[in-house]
Amino acid sequence: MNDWIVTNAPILIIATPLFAAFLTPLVDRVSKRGRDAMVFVATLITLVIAFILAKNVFDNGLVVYTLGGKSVGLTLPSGYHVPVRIILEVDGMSVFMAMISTLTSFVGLLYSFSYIKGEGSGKYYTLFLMMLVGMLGMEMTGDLFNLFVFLEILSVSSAALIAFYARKGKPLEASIKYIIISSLAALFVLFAIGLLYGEYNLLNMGALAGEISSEATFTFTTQIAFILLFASFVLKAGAAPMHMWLPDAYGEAPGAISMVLVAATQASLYALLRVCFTVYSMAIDASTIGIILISLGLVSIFIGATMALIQINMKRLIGYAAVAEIGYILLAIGVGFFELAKVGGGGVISEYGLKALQGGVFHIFNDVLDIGLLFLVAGAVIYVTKESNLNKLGGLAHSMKYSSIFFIIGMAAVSGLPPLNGFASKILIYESVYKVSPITSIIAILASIFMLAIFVKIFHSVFMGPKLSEFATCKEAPKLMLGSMAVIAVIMIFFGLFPDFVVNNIVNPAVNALMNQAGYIGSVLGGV
Amino acid sequence: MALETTGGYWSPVIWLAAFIVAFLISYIIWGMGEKKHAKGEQEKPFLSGMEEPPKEEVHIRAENMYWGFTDTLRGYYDFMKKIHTGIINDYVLWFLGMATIFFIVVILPEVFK
Amino acid sequence: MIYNVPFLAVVVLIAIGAYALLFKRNLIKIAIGLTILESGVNLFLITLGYREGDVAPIYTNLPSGRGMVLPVPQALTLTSIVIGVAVLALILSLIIRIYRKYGTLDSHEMRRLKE
Amino acid sequence: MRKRIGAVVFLVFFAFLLLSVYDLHEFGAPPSEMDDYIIKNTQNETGANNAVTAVVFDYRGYDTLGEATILFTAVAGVMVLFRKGGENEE
Amino acid sequence: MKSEGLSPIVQTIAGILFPMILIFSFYVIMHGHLTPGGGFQGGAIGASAVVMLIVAFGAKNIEKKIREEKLSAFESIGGVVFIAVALLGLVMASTFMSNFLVGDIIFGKIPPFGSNLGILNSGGILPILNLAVGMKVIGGLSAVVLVMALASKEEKNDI
Repeated sequence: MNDWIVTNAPILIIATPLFAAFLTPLVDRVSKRGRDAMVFVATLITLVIAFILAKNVFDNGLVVYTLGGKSVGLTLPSGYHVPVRIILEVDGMSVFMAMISTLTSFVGLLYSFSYIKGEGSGKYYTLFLMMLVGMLGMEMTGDLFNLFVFLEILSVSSAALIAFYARKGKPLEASIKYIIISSLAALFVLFAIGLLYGEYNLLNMGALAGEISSEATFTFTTQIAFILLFASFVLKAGAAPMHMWLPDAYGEAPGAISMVLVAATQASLYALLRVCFTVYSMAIDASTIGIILISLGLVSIFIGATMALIQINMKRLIGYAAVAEIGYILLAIGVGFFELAKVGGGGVISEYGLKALQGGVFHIFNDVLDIGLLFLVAGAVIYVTKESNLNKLGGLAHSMKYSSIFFIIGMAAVSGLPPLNGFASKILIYESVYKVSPITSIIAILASIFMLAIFVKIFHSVFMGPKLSEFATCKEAPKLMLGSMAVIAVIMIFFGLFPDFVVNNIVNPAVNALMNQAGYIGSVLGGV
Repeated sequence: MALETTGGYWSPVIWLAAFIVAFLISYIIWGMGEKKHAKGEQEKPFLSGMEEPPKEEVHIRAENMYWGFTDTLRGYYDFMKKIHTGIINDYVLWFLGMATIFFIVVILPEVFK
Repeated sequence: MIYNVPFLAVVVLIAIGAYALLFKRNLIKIAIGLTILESGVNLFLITLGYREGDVAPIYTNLPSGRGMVLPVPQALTLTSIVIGVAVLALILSLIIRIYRKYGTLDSHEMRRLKE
Repeated sequence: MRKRIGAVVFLVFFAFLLLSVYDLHEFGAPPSEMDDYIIKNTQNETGANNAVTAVVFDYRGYDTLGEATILFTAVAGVMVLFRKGGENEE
Repeated sequence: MKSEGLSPIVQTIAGILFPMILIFSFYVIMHGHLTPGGGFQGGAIGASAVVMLIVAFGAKNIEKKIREEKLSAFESIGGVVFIAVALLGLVMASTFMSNFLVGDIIFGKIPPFGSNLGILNSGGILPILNLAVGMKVIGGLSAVVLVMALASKEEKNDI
């Protein structure tokens, strides 16, 4: 039984929430409590499977799963040289992202139980599970077209959830902007997949990488396809100057969804990394791509931090801060890619290039946790006061003591104050970026200080000051909300106090998986 | 117990120890201060003899918090507000524009090589 | 290559859709543009699988001596069409709700969220 | 101003796309390693005469699951948008 | 009643055509593994039958007969069947989604290689999945159209 679960974990992790999502409307007709229990159990099982899978992958390396094949490991049909069926390929990076997705979804679900009330809650949980399915599907798959399908699942469910409070009007606007932009990006992804298919008659990422990395079959069309994929995923990851949809969407989504959306954005970032590092790797002009990533990161940090300063809507402000955080990740990844390009495919990457990649990948997790916690607190404030305008809020620390403590933790982490997790990843990024370009590093540090100023602004205007008469009756947020915030806060403090443990055990396998293109190809095509 | 970075290492435990030491020192210094503190008149602000307005009115609202900063950078912020139009067509234009820039930067050198 | 005219037609179709997304202000027209773009991509997938002189990949009553076109692009197109329908349904219902809330379909007036 | 930038971007972008498809394989003669296997083995592996259905539900059945999911998601989304009540939420 | 829907002629013909279209849709679904068509195509045909009724009789009247929640539940059942069959592949054979019915009694015949007339009793899990997807598409598309039609009726008193 145990072996069976370990072997089939790559598909069970997707099938469980999917099955629960299909069952939700049926159970919802019978009993609301039963539905809540089922959704909770399904998400919990998914979380557990994610950790089982992670342990398996960290111990035994890359795991493949051939869907519908005669056996799980039979990636190529017997006696044939190209993969035909859809293959799930789970490496260190995939499980790293899967842990992020399942964890945030689990916490977000706990939060939603007390946040979402009234009509439509059944559909809410269906869509919520679909978001989880979309993220996990993107992260587990080894097939490009499959990636597109799950990208669309993620987009559609996110768009529907952003517009959940449709009566307010603004969520509708955010939602339609989000869905148009993301389906446009997804269509260009599909076009690029078509180009690759027409060129190589392959859809599997490992097999494609094998074809692309040989000089003879690398063509002009392949390059165009790369740019289309790159631009689309950068857009979906929310890098400036294509970030405009992101504050809209984050700002108007219901409480927990904002946090899960951060993880969803990181899933697109994962797709970007997969395309850059695994599918194309050194076939394209990697140093140029590295410089593009660095400049995108820099612009994102700058625009995100400065624009956040003038916002007066609380969640929109945090959304701009999220843009800046994405910038840090792109900056670090860009430096890593740039360094990787110097040594080509085979050589050993320089020390600081490796550290930059570690910092970037570690920061993906930290970004979700930090920004997620802030969104949860902001959601609780909105839940209690029904107000998100910073000019009207004030003095809530009198009634919401715990929430304000969680906000301080999140604020300190997101602006990189020691000893929290944000500092651990940011110092890796600063120091390694400094080796490549000192001025970039200094701008990044300054922007981090800027972020502290921004969040002091929120803290001052929401929690500080005298108790206002309009919020006199406000109480502390419900216990379940505080509990879910506490879960995130505890993880953040753990990551902050033991960064070496996290980097060695979770981040390093992910970074190694990113750089190990040959292993990824070999797992599909068999011992290259 | 230490995270290796490019230039050295980062250890939260050492940091915490240093923090506690610094906290203790500052606590001792604080403890050496004036013990007697008269409550009452001393706490009220002196506003040239005017009445002190109620606290609700003194609370600085979010919009005014970094007024000096944003006013100095007004040119930059006006430009930023101008490009953040909120029109969906412009979002599409940014996407296609950036994709075109990527095309030009990455592919044109290859074409003319 | 003159043989690649169908591919060029695909790009033209995509360009028409992108034109609507870029320059049309009416939300319905934007949705139509997205649909045209999607049709272009679907057409692209279908044309990728075409082999000259071959028939549909079905063995039932297959004319003897004829080859088959590639089946995978057809399957991909099917998937992509259904995805398109789903997205379009969502976009149209959003547009209905927006029209009711904002009283306009003009994308230049739908900008309560900016800066 | 906006229109001019838009026109330039539009033209350059689609010039690149045109170049890419121009460079693609000749129309009517695609490479077909993967598909040839499917055409040859559809009948004995899946027992279906229709190769497209075999691809849709067997070889790439997982995609179809995703696609059914997306339809389901969209229906749920439309129903959320038009749900009754919800006047006094948030 | 009079204000909703089209003229009695249209309503009568729609009533006659409705079962025919459903049968045709069922045919397309069940022959998906033999002839062009399949779950999606047949499902779309079936959904169009429901849409025809909605157009002919008006959304309000249809809603009295079938609530959209029922259609949505129908769709859910389709999805559950699909994923259950896929999971059965995991239990009965080796992997998720594997075609474990080939060579079995139900739908298990393997047709002779090359051109043939087609055997309905072939295809393994394909016909079952076709049916599941057909249910999903009929339920889903008609639910969407019904909800949107109802919503556009409500418009006047909601602005």
